[in-house]
Amino acid sequence: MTTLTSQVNLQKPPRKSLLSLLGWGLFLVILAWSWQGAEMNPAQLWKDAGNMAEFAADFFPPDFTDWRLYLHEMIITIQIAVWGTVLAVIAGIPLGILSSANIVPWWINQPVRRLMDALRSINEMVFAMLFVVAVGLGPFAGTLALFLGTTGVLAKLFAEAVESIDPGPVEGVRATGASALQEVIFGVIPQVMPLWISYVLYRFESNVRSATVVGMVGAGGIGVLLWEAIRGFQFGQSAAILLIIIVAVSVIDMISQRLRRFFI
Amino acid sequence: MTTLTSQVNLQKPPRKSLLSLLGWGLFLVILAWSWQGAEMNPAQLWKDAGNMAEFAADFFPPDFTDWRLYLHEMIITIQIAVWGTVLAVIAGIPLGILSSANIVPWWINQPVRRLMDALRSINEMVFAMLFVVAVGLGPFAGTLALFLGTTGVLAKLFAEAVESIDPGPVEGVRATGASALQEVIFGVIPQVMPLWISYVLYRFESNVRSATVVGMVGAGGIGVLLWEAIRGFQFGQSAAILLIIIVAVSVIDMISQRLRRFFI
Amino acid sequence: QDKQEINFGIISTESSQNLRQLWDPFLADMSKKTGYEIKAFFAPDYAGIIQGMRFDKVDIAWYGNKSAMEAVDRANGEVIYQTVDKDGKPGYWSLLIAHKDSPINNVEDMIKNAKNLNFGNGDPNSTSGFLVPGYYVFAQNNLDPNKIFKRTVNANHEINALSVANKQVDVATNNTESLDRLKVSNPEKAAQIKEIWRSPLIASDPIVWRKNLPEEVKTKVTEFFDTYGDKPEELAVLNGLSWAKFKPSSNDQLLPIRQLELFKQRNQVAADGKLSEADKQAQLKKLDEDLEKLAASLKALEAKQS
Amino acid sequence: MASAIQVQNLSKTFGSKQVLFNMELNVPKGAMVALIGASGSGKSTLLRHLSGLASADRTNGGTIHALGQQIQGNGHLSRDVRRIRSDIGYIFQQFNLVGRLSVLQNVLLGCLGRMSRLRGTLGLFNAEEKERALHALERVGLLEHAYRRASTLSGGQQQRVAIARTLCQQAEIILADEPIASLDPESARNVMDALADINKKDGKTVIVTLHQVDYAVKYCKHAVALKNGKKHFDGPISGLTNHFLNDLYGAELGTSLLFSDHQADKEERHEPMFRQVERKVA
Amino acid sequence: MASAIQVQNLSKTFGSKQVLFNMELNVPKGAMVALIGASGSGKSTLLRHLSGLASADRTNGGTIHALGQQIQGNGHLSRDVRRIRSDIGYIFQQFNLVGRLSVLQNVLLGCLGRMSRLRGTLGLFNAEEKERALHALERVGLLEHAYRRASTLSGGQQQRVAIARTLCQQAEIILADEPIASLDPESARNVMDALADINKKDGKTVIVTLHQVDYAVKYCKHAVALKNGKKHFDGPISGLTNHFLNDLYGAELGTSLLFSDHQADKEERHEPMFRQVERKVA
Ligand SMILES: Nc1ncnc2c1ncn2[C@@H]1O[C@H](COP(=O)(O)OP(=O)(O)OP(=O)(O)O)[C@@H](O)[C@H]1O
Ligand SMILES: Nc1ncnc2c1ncn2[C@@H]1O[C@H](COP(=O)(O)OP(=O)(O)OP(=O)(O)O)[C@@H](O)[C@H]1O
Ligand SMILES: [Mg+2]
Ligand SMILES: [Mg+2]
Repeated sequence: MTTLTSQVNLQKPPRKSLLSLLGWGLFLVILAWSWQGAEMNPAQLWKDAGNMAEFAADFFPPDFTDWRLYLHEMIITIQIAVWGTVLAVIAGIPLGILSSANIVPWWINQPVRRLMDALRSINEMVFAMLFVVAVGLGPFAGTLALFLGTTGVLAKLFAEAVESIDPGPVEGVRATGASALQEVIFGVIPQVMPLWISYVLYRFESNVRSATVVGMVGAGGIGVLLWEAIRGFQFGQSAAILLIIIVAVSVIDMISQRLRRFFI
Repeated sequence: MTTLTSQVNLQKPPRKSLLSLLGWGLFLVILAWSWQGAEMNPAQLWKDAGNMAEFAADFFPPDFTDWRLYLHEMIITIQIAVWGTVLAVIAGIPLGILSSANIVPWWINQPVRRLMDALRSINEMVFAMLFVVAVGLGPFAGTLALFLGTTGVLAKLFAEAVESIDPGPVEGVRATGASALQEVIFGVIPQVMPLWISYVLYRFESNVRSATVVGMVGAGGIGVLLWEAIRGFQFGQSAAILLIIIVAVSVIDMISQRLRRFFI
Repeated sequence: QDKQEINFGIISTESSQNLRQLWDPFLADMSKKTGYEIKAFFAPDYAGIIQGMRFDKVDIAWYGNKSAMEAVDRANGEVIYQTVDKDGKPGYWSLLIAHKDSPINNVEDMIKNAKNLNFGNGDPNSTSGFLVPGYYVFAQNNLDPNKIFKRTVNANHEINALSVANKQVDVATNNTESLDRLKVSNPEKAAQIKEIWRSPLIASDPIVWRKNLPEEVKTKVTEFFDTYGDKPEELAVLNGLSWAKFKPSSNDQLLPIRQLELFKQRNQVAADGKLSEADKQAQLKKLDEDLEKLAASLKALEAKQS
Repeated sequence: MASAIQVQNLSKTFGSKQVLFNMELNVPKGAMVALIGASGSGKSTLLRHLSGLASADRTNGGTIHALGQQIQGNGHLSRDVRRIRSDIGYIFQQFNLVGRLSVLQNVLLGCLGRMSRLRGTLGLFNAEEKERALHALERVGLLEHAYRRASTLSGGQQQRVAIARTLCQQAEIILADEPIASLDPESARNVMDALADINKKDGKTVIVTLHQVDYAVKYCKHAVALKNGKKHFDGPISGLTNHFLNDLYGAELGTSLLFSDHQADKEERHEPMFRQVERKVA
Repeated sequence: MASAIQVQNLSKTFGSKQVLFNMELNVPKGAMVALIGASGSGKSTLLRHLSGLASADRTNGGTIHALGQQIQGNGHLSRDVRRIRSDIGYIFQQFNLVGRLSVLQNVLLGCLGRMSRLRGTLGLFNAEEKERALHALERVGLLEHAYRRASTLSGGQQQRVAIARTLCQQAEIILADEPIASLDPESARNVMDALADINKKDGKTVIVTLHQVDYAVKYCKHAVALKNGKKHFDGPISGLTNHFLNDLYGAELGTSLLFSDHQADKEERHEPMFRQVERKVA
């Protein structure tokens, strides 16, 4: 093989590699600094691993005596999560698109993103109390609190899916003279559909599995039962409840996979 | 314009549209059924909206007297979240790839997915206690509990990003005779990078903002402070803490946007 | 081996919160006087602390009555001291509250109108929000709060108080400490609330250690609790936590709570439709025996004290 | 003759790399122009600017008019660029289909610019529009695939769907970026015939980039050649001599880049039916 | 002569649509074969099977051997298909570059099959491999773009990167799916020259699908034509008469699909240097 005949400048742009080197350095420093704060001490973990086994053994055998109650509360949680999630999807789609840097100009997407940040940051407890004073204790207040928190999360995830689409098809739609909204509906949405579905079902699932906020406002739900079982040191019952939740989550996960395959 | 000259069968495959009709019907039934369970009553929301305004007014003005403490706890939470998330990413990448239906056969991805479902389903409180008995109370136990829960979430989200990639580049790599692992590293990872980054930072953010599990094992953290402030009806302080969390989340969100732009 | 540090678990209890600004000077003094490094863990919930104590990861803890009972039963703990209110109150009380404009003024009114009332019950694990009113108001009148009211919901003290003030529920459980906090931070809301029932006294919070602490540690810790508060600056620290000097106590402090717990269990068994009659009778018999034993020891205790 | 496309002093820079230099272009209404040039010479970039999909440099970026209306000036798109776009059909080099929609839906998207906002947004296409789309599909020979997902088509089939979408759009101007790159000779001939047809019969203006100069010679009367982002040639197709092409594409002299070389080298034999399009006066 | 590719009774069905029917093919080592056929006739699908990127039907799916080793049989890929693939370069119709990697990294991926597993997995390419990649880039005229992100290249540039990747792979067999579709005539000539060159000088086997029959005629001695998923022709290039092509692509008779028609119709004038490749005995 001969040497290269053309004499072109082949230096890799140094700016980028220097920047990324700096970035990694900073990251390592943060890691080391956090090692202190988190009091990391992996050796401990092995030393007393026996305790863990002993503690975990308390969870067996699961105690299904009250399974009827668990199932009932599971269903209530699911019902509340359904509406909390559906409302959040309805609000999250437009808000997500308005937070996407590749669809709207920065003076729209930045304020909307900050608003979504706030929705996510504000503790569900606060939202729950806010709605309790308006609609009273009960599932409805829990649903509304779930709705606001979930909207913040979905809008963010939706937006980041939109930001990583292939711009080609959108341009294809744009070139026909379509309006901005039409570009989104025909060029963006079909591309992000599978991801969006997985986000929605992920949030639905996480609403189903914890939904502590729902318990706080007196709506019951499986999360509260679990919490009480744990606090009451009823580990056999806790294990039973956990198994029910695991089954519910697995079913939702499998539905999610099916649904997405339908759209991919 | 003339009528079509070719006589081809133009019937839309009826199976699919019927299926989707059925699906929508089912969905509506679920919505209606859940309406009962969630005791939805939107009218109420308007009726007593005044209460909400009144309650919200309690949060003003925010009371920043103890801001030093808040900041300190915020930093501790961030440090714990850093390690909880980093460990989860390290475990989540291989597990996520092993849960991707388009990369590994079903008899690998299904068991792994179920395992991840279990990790997500099991309450963080349970994990926290599991680790407390081994490593004692404190941030380390919280970090480990966060790690397991976050791994379950990240593996799922990672997998669903992988499942929606463009298969072209992967085939491009495959055709060079690359091994399966090399296909993933050079064909899959570059494509999913922006999404993965957004997931990691999303989970980091949500670990920072709540991290209740961290509080439960006595590691402190901003979540506990907020909880105590709300329980003490110290709404001015709650507002101050919330503002600090909002700022932290917004900063993380902006970093997330930058980082992803670097990779898109 | 030599113990260098003491792990001190602090949880929010029914009657107080774990505001760490107030704890810091106390912990510093404790470290100075015992010579051990005190590692404090503030947790919003007791489950983790109790498991920690069970596996020797927590040495001393400040609990509420209910959680202290769990620690004694499950984590090899022992009640050694009791906090004392700085104003001399011997403990706190469980309450039923209603809106000040409500026609309901006492328990009889409430029971009479129960069909039309929304009731805000407490968290089922709460002593003052659930256990105490459940025993004195409902169980002793042979009533089931889940059945007699138009609607019953469970929430924590804070949400219950606000709901009553906003007329979202008609009657709710609460306790004196939570209501006092509301009076300080939000007097207008607190002014909307009236008390319609007050429970017998609930003892103030116990301090618990694990029984298998080395003797040397036990000695030093006892010495500290015995003497702390003798000096005015120490008393000031305790006052900051709303306390006066500690008072020695023992597991016996928990007997009334045990009684309530057992009674609750008895009601549950009696109401359980799934148990066979024979099983039920056997269990009830056992519970009744336990209750009797408890009552006897309580009697003995009162006799000793008086 | 009225201008369909008028470009004045267009410059475009990506990062630090300028790819279009003070481009001037004037395409009269009803013309059929071949845009040729080596790979990377800026053909696609130029077309993208014509339809307002890319905007020029902010300083000295030049202006572009289509059908007498301004599309962009100095890097700023006009307010009503979307309306003007419905009169400019665009066939993308990479097809730019929406892979998850059916073939028919992709073609129907071509109607969006010409229907009421609301109806378009809801995707309620009427019978006439569906008929139009099916006709367009028939014209490119894909009627039987109307209900397949666009992403499962072969390369050439996808390209033809993109063409059908543009046909369905019934635009005044058609910008075609290598519309026959992935087509077999017969499909290529069909597509070029179709473009020539709507150019001749319906009087639409067509600008088509072509790598196969033979097709340019066969179908276009006018050619514009780009080289390194600058206009290198703008005149009757007969100007594309073998010598010129070798220069344009940077081949060694003497190489024949035309298969129909018996034609290109004997431009004097061309019939005068090649309408001479006036060259733009800068 | 030894076979480079041997296909026996290959059938492929997508859903309910069969696109390859009992295909038989035998390509001797060192041949340069043009694969032609109308859009949708199954060319890409056939190539994908040759390199084991697609697997045939499970029943009666046939077998494929490359360089004497079995790639797949009855829809099951061989265990060591990955190893064999490193000897089969593939240029995809849609390029299939990894858009977020740099041009050079994309080309270096071609080395993966020939380096130690570990080194490849970690992406530690050595100086010699880098040199090889740069040479490949130079050969396709993209050296100066080595460090740009692949996704920002123009269509033709991307296609050339894909070609460079295959050059870098130094495979025994090269499957090129329309490698010149998006290229200007000079680049196309360069690429075809390069393919012809490694075919002639290095004795590599080349199978190239081409829509521009002119190039097939100019560069290949042998042609295989597909029609509707069946082999329609397999013989010396001289068999591609205008009449045959019209039949193959379904054009009306009398249409000239070749620009170099003065050649194709006079096959008797072809020199006997077109090596006659024995046709596969089924
Ligand atoms: N994944 C798929 N699912 C369904 N049908 C497919 C799929 N891939 C290809 N086909 C169909 O198989 C047939 C052959 O496709 P193929 O891509 O091999 O054609 P081709 O000869 O390469 O065409 P072109 O010249 O247009 O690239 C086409 O009708 C195509 O629509
Ligand atoms: N987004 C971009 N960022 C940076 N450079 C770009 C970008 N798009 C195009 N270029 C560069 O601009 C130049 C012109 O590209 P363009 O796509 O217009 O070429 P072309 O003439 O259409 O080539 P081809 O015939 O290969 O399609 C090329 O050098 C290309 O690499
Ligand atoms: Mg181009
Ligand atoms: Mg093909």
